[in-house]
Amino acid sequence: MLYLPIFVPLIAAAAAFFTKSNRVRPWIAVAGAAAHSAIVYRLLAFPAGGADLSALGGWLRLDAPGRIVLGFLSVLFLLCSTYAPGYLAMRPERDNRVFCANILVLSATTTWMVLSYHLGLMWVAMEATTLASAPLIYFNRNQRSIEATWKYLLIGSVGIALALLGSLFLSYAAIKGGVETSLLFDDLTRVASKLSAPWLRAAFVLTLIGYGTKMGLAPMHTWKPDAYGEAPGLVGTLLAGGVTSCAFLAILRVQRVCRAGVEAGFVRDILIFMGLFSMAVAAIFMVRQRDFKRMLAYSSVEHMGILAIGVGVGGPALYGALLHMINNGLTKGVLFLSAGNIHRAYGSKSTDQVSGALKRTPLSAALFLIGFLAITGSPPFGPFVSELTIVAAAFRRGEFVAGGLFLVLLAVVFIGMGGTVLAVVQGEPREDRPPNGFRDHFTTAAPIVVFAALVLLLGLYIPRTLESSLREAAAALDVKR
Amino acid sequence: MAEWLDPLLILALALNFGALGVSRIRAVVNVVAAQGILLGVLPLFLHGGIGIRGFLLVATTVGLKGFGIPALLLHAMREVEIRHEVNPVIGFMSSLLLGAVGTGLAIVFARTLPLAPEHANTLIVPASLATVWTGFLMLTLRRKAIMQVLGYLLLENGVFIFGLLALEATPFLVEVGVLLDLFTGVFVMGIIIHHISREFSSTSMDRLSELKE
Amino acid sequence: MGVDAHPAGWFMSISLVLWGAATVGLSGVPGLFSSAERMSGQRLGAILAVLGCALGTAGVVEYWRSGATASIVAPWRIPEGEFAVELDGLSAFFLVPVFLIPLLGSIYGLEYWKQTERRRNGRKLRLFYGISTAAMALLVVARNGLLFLAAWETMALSAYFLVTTEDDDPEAREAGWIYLVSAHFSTLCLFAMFGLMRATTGSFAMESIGSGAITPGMKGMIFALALVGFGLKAGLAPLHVWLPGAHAIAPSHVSALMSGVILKMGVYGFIRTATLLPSVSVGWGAVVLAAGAISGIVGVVYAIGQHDLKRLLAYHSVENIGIIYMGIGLALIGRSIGRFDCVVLGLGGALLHVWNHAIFKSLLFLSAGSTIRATHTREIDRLGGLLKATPATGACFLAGSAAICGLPPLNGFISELLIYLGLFRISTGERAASFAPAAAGAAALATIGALAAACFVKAFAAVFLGSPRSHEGSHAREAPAAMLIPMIILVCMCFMIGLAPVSVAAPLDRATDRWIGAAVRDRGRLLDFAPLDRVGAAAIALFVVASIVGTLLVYRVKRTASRASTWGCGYVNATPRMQYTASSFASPLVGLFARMYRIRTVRPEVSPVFPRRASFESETSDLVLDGVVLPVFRFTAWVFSFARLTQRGSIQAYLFYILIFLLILLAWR
Amino acid sequence: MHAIVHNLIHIAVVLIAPPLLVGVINKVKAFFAGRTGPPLLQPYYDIIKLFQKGSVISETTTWVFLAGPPIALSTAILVSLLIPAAGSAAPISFEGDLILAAYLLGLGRFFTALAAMDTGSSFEGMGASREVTFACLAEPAFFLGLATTAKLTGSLSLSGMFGPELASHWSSAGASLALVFVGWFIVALAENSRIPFDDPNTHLELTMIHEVMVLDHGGPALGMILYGASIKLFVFAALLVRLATPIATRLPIVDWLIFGVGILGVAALIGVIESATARLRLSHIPVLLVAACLLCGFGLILLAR
Repeated sequence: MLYLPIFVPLIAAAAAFFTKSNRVRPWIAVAGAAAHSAIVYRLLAFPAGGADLSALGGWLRLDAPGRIVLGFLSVLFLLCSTYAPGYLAMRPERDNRVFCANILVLSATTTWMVLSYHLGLMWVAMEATTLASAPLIYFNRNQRSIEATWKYLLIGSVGIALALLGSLFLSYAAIKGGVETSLLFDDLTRVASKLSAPWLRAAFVLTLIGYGTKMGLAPMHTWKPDAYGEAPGLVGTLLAGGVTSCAFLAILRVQRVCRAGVEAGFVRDILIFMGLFSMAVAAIFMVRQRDFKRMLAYSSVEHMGILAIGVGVGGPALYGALLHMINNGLTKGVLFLSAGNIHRAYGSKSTDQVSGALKRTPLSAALFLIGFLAITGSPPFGPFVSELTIVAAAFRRGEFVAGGLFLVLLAVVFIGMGGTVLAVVQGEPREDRPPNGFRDHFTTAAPIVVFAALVLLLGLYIPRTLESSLREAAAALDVKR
Repeated sequence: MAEWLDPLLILALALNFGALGVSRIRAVVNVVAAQGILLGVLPLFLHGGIGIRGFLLVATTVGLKGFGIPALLLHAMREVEIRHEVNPVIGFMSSLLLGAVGTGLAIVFARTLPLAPEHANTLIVPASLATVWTGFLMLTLRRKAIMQVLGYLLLENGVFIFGLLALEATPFLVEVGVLLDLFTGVFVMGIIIHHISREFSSTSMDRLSELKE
Repeated sequence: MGVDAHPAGWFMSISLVLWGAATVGLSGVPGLFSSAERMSGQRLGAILAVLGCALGTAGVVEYWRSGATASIVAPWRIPEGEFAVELDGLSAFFLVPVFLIPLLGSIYGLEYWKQTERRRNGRKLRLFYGISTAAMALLVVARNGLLFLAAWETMALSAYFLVTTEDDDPEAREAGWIYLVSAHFSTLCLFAMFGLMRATTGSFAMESIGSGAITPGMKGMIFALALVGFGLKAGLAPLHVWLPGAHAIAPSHVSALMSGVILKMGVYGFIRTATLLPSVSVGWGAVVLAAGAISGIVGVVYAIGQHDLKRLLAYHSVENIGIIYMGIGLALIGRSIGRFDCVVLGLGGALLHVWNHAIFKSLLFLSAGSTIRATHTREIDRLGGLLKATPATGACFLAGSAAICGLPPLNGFISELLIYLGLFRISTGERAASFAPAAAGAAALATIGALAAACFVKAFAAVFLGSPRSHEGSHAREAPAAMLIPMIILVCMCFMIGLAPVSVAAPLDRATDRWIGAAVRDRGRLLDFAPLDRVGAAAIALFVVASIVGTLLVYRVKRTASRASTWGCGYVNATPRMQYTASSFASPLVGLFARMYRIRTVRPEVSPVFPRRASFESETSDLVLDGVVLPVFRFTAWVFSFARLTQRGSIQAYLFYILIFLLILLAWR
Repeated sequence: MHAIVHNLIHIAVVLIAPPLLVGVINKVKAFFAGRTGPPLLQPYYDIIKLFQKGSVISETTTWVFLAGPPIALSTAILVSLLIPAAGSAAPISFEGDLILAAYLLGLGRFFTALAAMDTGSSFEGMGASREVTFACLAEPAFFLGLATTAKLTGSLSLSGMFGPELASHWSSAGASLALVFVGWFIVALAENSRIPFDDPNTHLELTMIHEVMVLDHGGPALGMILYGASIKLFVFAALLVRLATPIATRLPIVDWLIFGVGILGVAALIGVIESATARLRLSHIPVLLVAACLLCGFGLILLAR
């Protein structure tokens, strides 16, 4: 059963790859994503008698955090793929064979990544995810996009190589500690207290840097503005919502092992430091950012920082962090896709050229504005709830300085981001940027509206099943000491 | 056979310096390939025997690191007819000096690490750290895209050396997966280098800094 | 879960309030689906708004009638969220302006912001007008931190869209942006505040915190965050930076809503938080009192220097918020030293001033709006003599001016009187710690009153008296009935509270109940400490005497007077341009407070022979905004811009960062 | 019964006596100038004559112009009923009447200034501007003084604050009260447009304050203004007298005598000052008013020891 969500998208990818028609292919992607969602729904809605599903001798396993991420990923991929036909229809000159196939492959590798319950296997899946997403960034086939792809690939690969070193350190920590372990996460956590502390610590640092590179924590984030800036909005969403969530899941699993070892304070401090550092870097670069897609990339860096802080604080903040992962991903969907539409309509993504989007593409611009308000933590949208949960948890756990800095940085981010967003949506379109025929269309707007509706929903009402799964996942990741 | 381990690792270290010191890209590729083959056979010299699984692994490693990947890179070079000089950011002597300092520090640092007794006297950890360091040097001090791929390979080699320590704990499937990923990664990088040279008519990274703040 | 505190149904006070809020919240929606070219959507919206506000007011009246605190608690499926609402005396008190001003504003908008004339933004304005009203109604009844924050931010954001109604105007965008940033800062302060309260009490429920349950440090932090967070929204100087621009640029009935009601939500939040916290030390009370006094003086001093009618009014909001905070500070001092008469008077005065300010400031903004509609300018020095062309508007503005200056027999006097009484009462006490701030507060309040009077003499005189100074001013026409009726209603309210102040005593006592507690309540109610009956009688006496004397004069003059031009001290060729301008009028006061402004003057060079046409300009800018906040922000952005040097596109550098960071973290202990 | 008689006397005095004060001042000034001066009752003659005259009204003006004088007069009358005169309480007295008194005067000032502005003349605008400016500085001094007496007597009504209770404090807090007296005297001079603040007799409109505001008023309106101004002067004089001699004997007649002598004394003092000093430069006026604030403030601080 667990193989299905991996292989079905792969089969669909093959089908897309061998389809001749540029028009039909996107619909195969939609079908693949729908099938994937159906399978995931089946997996989540009908759990096998309460126990986690597992396969391959426990190497593949759908645990509580995995269920959250997997469910979220399937929604993300489904919505993004429904955006694809409308988007690709506007780019008839481009061959979308690789694009459509790779979206499906990415869906498969991210699923694989989520299901991997073995330290090594997870690494392999993560690297596969990197490789699957690289061609997507190169969709535009110009100098800028190739530069972005190159940077994405090289920095990501170097980072992930460090994560491999970290994983090896972790296994060596077991050897040094004199314990036999299978490198399955449960086993590792069980024997964590016996692991050699210095190796465990180094392992944590390396895996954090490694998966942090994929997540986009500063200062490993440098590929992000380039990749997100040059990739189509659709790909930006998948990267900022999907791939980062996978990397986040990896960090969640590793930190649990390290926390269960002797280094809870160490893990907490480093994660909070990284989180705050990422937020600060993002904030600094967002101020007076002219390129609104790069700005979104920095926003992603910021939110990865928030996730890191949430995990660092631990306890009740874990719940907030998991919820925030979902909120951030969905809101990024709103932002990247609407920004993509605005980019299309103006042929530019710089505020020097773009203004008055509310007049040119009213729906996309309004959604962009809503996305901005949501992502900066304004009620009544989802991120508000999760951010407040994290802050409150930080205060509860006595992290007053971190909580305070968190809020200060949120304020700076708001100023930085707001300046750019408002410059884009308000005012009058420039005379020298005449309308190029792109208008809001049902196929390119409807998925964004759904994203926005979900973001609003999560700010007003969290379904009982989601709530209980989140609690379960937070409990599974938390380490009671 | 374990007594051969340290000399071989010293050889690997020497190859690191070779990679930093030679000026033609083709030569660097060959150095890295040689190191790949060397590392590929290292498991044979570990404490205790390795089973059939180990032989398979050795074969795959040698095949990919020693022949597959270098062939890919050389193919990419031929395709794009790039100029064959390394074109470093800082001079070869300085690179070598940095590499030497790093290697020395790695040896000193490795002494302070809490190693299991059976590993305490081998060069595995220092060699691993030094190779990772060399990889980073290549990545940050060389201009050509292909040199960075080679740097990445060196980095990966360093990780691989460390993997020797944890070989028994690492499942075969993972090892193969890692190698496959590496190969695919380099394959994709090769394709991109191809596109870079087509778009920019050079693979020097100086041209690849359009995207910036 | 889901249990009503009282056996009640749809007609329970709190339900009525919620229904009213929902109705008014949706009042802008029909407009979205009706033609932008026709009035039908706006008419339907106005009907819904009036209906909703009436329902809400009915809920408040029902609460006052029954006297029973009503609450609804329902599950709300977000973490630690709960749909907990309650209608108590304090909430009911604040609900009155929340429902009153939008009701009048919607009617006013029928003519002032006609859909047929404002096709581009009329629908947007009405949508957010309704939403912000509903959010405020929810805000004051919310009893869960998350619900409170959600309502708070909904209000703040809809207010942003209201400020930027005309978003093609760069000035509106600028003002809106400053507002939005301030609002967000305020929300973040509240995040921290509720986070700390959550850490103390273990839930987001807004319940009283026992004095044993909180450490003094925590209490101080929460209090400070409340002061800053809510102060930002209320526009307490020096946190007022957003206020003048936003109020000036918004459509006038929006300015009325913002100044009259939205600011008060900051006041409400602060009072509510202070209600939840156990008594704070005298020092905090003194800080609030001082903050209020400073805000009052800063506000009015800046108001005097303004050339823009609506900016002038906006700065007066800063002033009046200062007066309100003085009352709150007084009450805090009273509570911490056990002087409950001062709590009754201080809080009572502050709350009554909340009503009063809502009434007269809305009145002023609405009449300023009809002036602007008639003349198409906000420049005071371009206006003049409008009382002849627009007598009703002028009379309304005059009534508002007298009220805002705290002059009897109007409502502003009553609330200031209560605060004065409290200040004097405390200053007659023994404790030096409370005596000194109270006495200084009384003197400050007196100064504020005199300065406000000066300012409104300037404003009213320059706009409505004398002769028109420009072409725009001389072609004005009186506002239509839909605009005048709301203004006249507000004027009546000014007089009602001023002449019969006893009528507000009961709602005020209900509102201060929570602070005082039943045990102490028996010691006295507002009427026991404030002779409102006598004051009312005196006001009526004044009314009567003035009417008699006035009639006498008019009777004499009517028979004998002849008309001529103004005596020019011998000069006979005076033109309207030679009238004393508002700027000249204000100049002695501006000179006195010159250090508080940044004054920019452009002096003409006058050549001795054959002087050419020359002009003199002077402009006062806000020391806090233009002198501190904006430069600091610009400087920070400039410093930040250096960080960009680290990201110049070199992948080698990027990989180097990773290496460095790796080494740092590995060395981490 | 006693109270009613007292109140009737009070009302009669405050309505009839004020113009006499102006007469006394003028007489004192004339004495110092070595002139005979106008008769003591000249202000009465002026006011009566003005009430009988017709008036010329500017075409620029509106009803506000006509509203000024009656409101100024009626507020002054109302205030005069709030202040204690002789030993007993004022006809209207309640807790907080001091604030009502101050704000009633403010109301009168507000409308006088508006009426001035209604003419559209620069001169009257200047006067109005100065009037409201200086009021801003006089007001805090007035309130600080009030706070001092309130603190001493523990009462919040003028009748209580300036009642017999205050007398006992002259021995214990005499310095404070003396400071307040001096401060208030300055305020009284400023509020009533006396030298050194304003010279009612000058002929340069540019340098005047109060008089220039009423340039355009004539006939009954001017009469009302003059009458109101004299009542205001009386009010301030009464407060000063009660501050200095807050005594109440058992004999009302004695009380009234003391009060009358006191009032005349204040008027004479003003006359002396007007004769002995010159008008200040306009730019120096704020300094003097701030000094008055400081005096009253020191008076208050002395109590806080």
